[in-house]
Amino acid sequence: MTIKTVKDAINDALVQSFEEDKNVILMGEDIAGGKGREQYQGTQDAWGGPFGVTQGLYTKFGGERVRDTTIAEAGFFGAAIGAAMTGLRPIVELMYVDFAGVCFDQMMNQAAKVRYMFGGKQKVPMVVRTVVGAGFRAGSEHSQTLYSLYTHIPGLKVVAPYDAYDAKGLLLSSIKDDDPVIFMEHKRLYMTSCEVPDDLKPIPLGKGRIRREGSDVTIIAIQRMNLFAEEAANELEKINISCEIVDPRTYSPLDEELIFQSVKKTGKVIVVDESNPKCSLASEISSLISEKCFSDLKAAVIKITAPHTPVPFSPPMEDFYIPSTKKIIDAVKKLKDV
Amino acid sequence: MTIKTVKDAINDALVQSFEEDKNVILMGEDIAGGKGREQYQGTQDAWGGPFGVTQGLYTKFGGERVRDTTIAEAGFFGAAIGAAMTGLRPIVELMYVDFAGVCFDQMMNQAAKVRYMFGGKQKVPMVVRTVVGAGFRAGSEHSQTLYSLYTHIPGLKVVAPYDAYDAKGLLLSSIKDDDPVIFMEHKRLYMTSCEVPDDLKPIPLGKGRIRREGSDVTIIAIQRMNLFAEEAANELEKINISCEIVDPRTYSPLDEELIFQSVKKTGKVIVVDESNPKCSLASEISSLISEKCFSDLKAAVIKITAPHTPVPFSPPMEDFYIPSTKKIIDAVKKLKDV
Amino acid sequence: MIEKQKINWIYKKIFTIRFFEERIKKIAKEKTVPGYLHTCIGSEAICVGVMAALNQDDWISSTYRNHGHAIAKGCELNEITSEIYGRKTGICKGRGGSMHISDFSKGMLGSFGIVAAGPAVVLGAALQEKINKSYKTCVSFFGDGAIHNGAFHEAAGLAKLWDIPMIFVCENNGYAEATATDWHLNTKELSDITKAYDMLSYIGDGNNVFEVYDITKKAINEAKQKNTPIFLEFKNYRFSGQYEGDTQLYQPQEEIDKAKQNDPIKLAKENSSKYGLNKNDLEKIINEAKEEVDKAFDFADTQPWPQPEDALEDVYVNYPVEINR
Amino acid sequence: MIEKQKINWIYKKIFTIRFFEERIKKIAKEKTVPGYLHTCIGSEAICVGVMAALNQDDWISSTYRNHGHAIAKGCELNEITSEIYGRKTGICKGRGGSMHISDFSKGMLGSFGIVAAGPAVVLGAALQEKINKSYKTCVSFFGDGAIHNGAFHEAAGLAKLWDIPMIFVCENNGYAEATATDWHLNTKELSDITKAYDMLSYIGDGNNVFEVYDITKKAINEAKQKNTPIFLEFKNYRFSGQYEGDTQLYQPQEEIDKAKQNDPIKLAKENSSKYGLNKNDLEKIINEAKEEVDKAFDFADTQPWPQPEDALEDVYVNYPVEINR
Ligand SMILES: Cc1ncc(C[n+]2csc(CCOP(=O)(O)OP(=O)(O)O)c2C)c(N)n1
Ligand SMILES: Cc1ncc(C[n+]2csc(CCOP(=O)(O)OP(=O)(O)O)c2C)c(N)n1
Ligand SMILES: [Mg+2]
Ligand SMILES: [Mg+2]
Repeated sequence: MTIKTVKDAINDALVQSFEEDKNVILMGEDIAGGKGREQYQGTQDAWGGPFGVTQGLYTKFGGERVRDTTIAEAGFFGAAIGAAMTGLRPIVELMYVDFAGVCFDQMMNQAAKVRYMFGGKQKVPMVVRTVVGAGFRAGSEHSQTLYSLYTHIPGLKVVAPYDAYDAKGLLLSSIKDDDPVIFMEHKRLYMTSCEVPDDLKPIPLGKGRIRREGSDVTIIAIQRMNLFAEEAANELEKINISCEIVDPRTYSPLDEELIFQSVKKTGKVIVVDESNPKCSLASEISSLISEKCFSDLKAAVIKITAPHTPVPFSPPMEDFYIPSTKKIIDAVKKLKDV
Repeated sequence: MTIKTVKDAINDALVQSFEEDKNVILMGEDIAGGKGREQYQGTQDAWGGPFGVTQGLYTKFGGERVRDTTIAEAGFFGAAIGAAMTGLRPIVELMYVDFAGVCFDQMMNQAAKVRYMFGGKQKVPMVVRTVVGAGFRAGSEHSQTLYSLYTHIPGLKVVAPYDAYDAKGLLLSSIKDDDPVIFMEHKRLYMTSCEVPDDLKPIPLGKGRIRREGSDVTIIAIQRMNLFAEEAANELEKINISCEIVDPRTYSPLDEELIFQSVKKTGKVIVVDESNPKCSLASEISSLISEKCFSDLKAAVIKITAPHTPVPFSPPMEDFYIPSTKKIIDAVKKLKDV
Repeated sequence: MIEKQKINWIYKKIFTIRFFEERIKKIAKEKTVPGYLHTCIGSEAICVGVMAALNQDDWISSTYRNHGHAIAKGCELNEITSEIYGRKTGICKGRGGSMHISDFSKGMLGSFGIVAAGPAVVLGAALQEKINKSYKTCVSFFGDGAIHNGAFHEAAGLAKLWDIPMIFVCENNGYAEATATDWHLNTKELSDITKAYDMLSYIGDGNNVFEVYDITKKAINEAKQKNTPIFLEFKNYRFSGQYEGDTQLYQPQEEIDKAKQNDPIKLAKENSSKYGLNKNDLEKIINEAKEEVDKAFDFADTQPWPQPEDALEDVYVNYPVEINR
Repeated sequence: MIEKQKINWIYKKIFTIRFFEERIKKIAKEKTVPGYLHTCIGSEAICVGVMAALNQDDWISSTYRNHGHAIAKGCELNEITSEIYGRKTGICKGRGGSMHISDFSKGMLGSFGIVAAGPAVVLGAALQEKINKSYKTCVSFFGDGAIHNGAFHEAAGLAKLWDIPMIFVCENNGYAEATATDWHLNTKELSDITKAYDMLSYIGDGNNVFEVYDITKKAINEAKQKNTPIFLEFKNYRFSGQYEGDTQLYQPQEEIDKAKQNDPIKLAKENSSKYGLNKNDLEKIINEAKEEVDKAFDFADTQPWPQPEDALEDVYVNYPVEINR
């Protein structure tokens, strides 16, 4: 049992997967960093991606398996698909999920559909690791989450861990999984830490997690929103309001049963998602609950999301944009009074 | 007053817009068709896009304004953005919405965000005309709708007419609109027709339409689903069940008020959308109603959507995939009994 | 010298493809075959010439215009036809249709409907071959229209950078939909596009199956020897429209007439004695090809439709939640 | 011969940019400036040399590394600084931040954070200029890393095909993030990439502001005369890291030392007498530049923050529904 940051937990899962299966490879921009073709000199592993998550892999596993790419996402995502189909287990890095648009076709029409439309003979065991989230003062094009774009597409799996434990366990599973998985890492969570057993087993995709048991209100928290949900629950506990926090952890497949159970218990639900609201994951979960737990609901589900705007840069505006602990507390109080 | 097909109504709106405003231009693959650089010979206007919608425009307005492009959607979508910013009103054709992925970045990060992230000094008055929809036996990569991908993105407007009247009126508005608009044409509706006044005024974006008044159940029908909703309503009328059909027509902005009014009246709602279910427009509308009309609802909102699969090719499977009149009838009956 | 067996194989395939496409064109006119059909009349020599240089387990990718590639790569005629008809026994269980005919077990990575999606996928397969040192040949087929697309460029650049010995096969059939190739060309030759990557390229007569075969075979050897991708441009003519039903008004009659003189089937027939086939041999092959095609269509006609609920299968290898809602 | 006024302008701008970037680097170390900062130490000559050949109302696009372009294009220093600080009076009202500094009224179409997004946007502006026969010059700035991206290729191909006289300016500063340019190059020269489009290209010393100016001016004339796009590659060195905070461990010290000998500011100073500036003139310009930069930072420090709810504005020109939910 060791305390690990999310960043290190991900690195651990990568190393372990590389060691366990020689078919695992990694492709992305500057993931080795500072080391190009053999004949040139430079400090190896200077980067490991912009957040240093893959540092050390190049040195350990070499340039054949840890492959710096050009800024050609459509190219290397396509390559990952072909490599996956023919036996490798490629992991590709989309440096920020905001760049989803330059290689969305590869995920939507090839990775997701190859198996289905060619009659089930093929599989595409690839993982896209990508970085999501606001709160970094990174502006409109480096702060999105875009969970729903990928969750909408049949054939893709979508995973978004909150803590280091889940990050490691879910990444191990994602790499072993035979379907294409989008693994979303939140930039504001990389340096957060928790206990992670050294021999942590893979955590199955499609299984959510009750982060806190409670009886009055269910808070369904999407990735980083678990932080605020926890803060809110702590505050609310002081005034004797008991919150249950459900972290779905994987959005496709979604652990509907776990959600329904909690809703049955509390009858009051808040969904917190830092994404834009329309056709969001929050909308999906809210509509699912509203339909399937209609008679259990004592009040309307409340969604707390970002507004329908791009992510603004300036701190006061960005802080306003992101759902806050206060908004959750207010919503819970409102629900409690129903 | 003339009977027009959707296809002709769109062509009319294009011609009218070209005549009214010299800044309107059109770019797309094979939209002129058969006429390349001047020095070559070929039959002009042989194509007008794969559905012949733009036929005649090249002859009328010339190659400077009606511009055949290479298969370079990221390139000419980007160009449309720059042209729009500097004074033109470009219309670009995405031949099938299924190709959204090859130029999604241009829409998501440039067209949608230019105004916001550069401080409100710019506008991007462009229209993307695209073809959506299943039921054409066109397989997994030529049959999607993908309404929700665009609706999710702040900064974009999303329009999807059902009949020729709306097609013309909404396209006129979209071209005059100062924001980027995705105008979605359903391939199975092109040859359907209705009366269209020759002097039809632009129909404002953000205003839905009650296609049928009724009192028992509200059916919110997304684009082609209006057809099945109407068929279902006709059937149900025979057994004295009265359906109200709401066609939102534009998904961003969405006419929430119109929807709420209908829900207030009936208390029972079905949303029909041929898209995949997760994070869909149907989820969005269902969650919106469930939240905002909680106490008006007599039963859970029912969503009728495609399953979470790509669009299959073979007729029996594709017919199963698409929501049907029967499914709507069954759902209404179920609701009526509540 | 090519072995007798390969010559027979080449002739058999080239006729099979032509008959197959003619038959499907006819049926498309007479009764409704569901969906889009993109036939490849005029491409037979490219399909067969390239595939003659490959092994069964080498990898290829194709496009919506894939019937010829599928037949040449060894996919079962019955299954192809059944797929086009949308039947349960189709090569993709009826899920793909004409645009997505593909059989992984025959070395087809897929027939992609998105222009220029294939090259990068093949790049990945070739990367895998390189990493696993198994060195199967990897070929991506695409059209003259695809070279303008960014996805092609990204794949080409990475293939060169990574020293991947894959073969890019561009079928320059004169048209991308209704757009003539030269209306959109910036360079003298289409294959000049490879200069951006300092990539080797060769141009061949796409109507001459033996020339296609020779060039491809040499290119494969050279690519593997030099550890480098190679781009092949084969020139031919798209006698078919973009799809069945296309009026083809944009194709001038003189152009078509001129192209007919180099029809790949005509050339193959003319060359047959040179390759040791006498009239009888040829006739025998032609009849066999015809018969097999006929049988496949008869087969498809009798095949059962899929169950509606079959639509729900094969989305994932493993998905622990109902997808039917 | 360049007019005296332009020479003064060039010197003023080149120093302003350097001082600005040095100041922001310092502040970034001392206290927290919100967000990412990509400074352009080493690019001053390219920014200023190109812009010296443009009119105020000509169009450019830039990237996340835009401070130099913005300053050279005439954006207000106060507003730039305020934006970087996230203040209400920032050039983008605090919505963009350092990566998106841009002022449409100064001819900046935008500073795009997505690599290679700019060229196509500029292509569109240039198309508009062509259609409206107003012929403003259109320039897209991008880096050596961008040439591998499909979006660049699509824009380049269309620009050539459509005879659009836009200028592609590639700043080859030796690195794309941690990747050295030549580690990813397939061709001898980066600008060989244009051979795919048979596009004219010129290579210049990006450290010499007068060479940059000359080449750009000539290129603009040639492009307009011949109705064709032109690609300019200016070679320089990225003294800054990818962003402030980058350890730059991958940049060998010898390389940096060598590059310092060609520092654009050093060269400009050495050349000053040749361009008719004596020591006093130069000092005066330097002092002015310093002062203006200092003032801008002082200004920004005093500026108010935006209101939180300002986040909700300017998403659309017109949206009839509340967006705050
Ligand atoms: C990304 C994308 N854009 C547009 C299309 C529509 N489309 C299908 S085929 C085609 C022309 C392709 O021409 P070419 O590459 O020459 O192939 P050919 O049909 O001649 O074999 C186009 C534009 C598409 N399928 N994918
Ligand atoms: C499509 C896309 N992929 C990746 C990135 C991440 N990224 C930002 S800058 C950069 C390197 C760009 O290098 P270059 O074009 O040489 O510009 P420079 O920073 O040297 O000015 C990368 C990969 C991005 N912004 N957009
Ligand atoms: Mg072609
Ligand atoms: Mg660079």
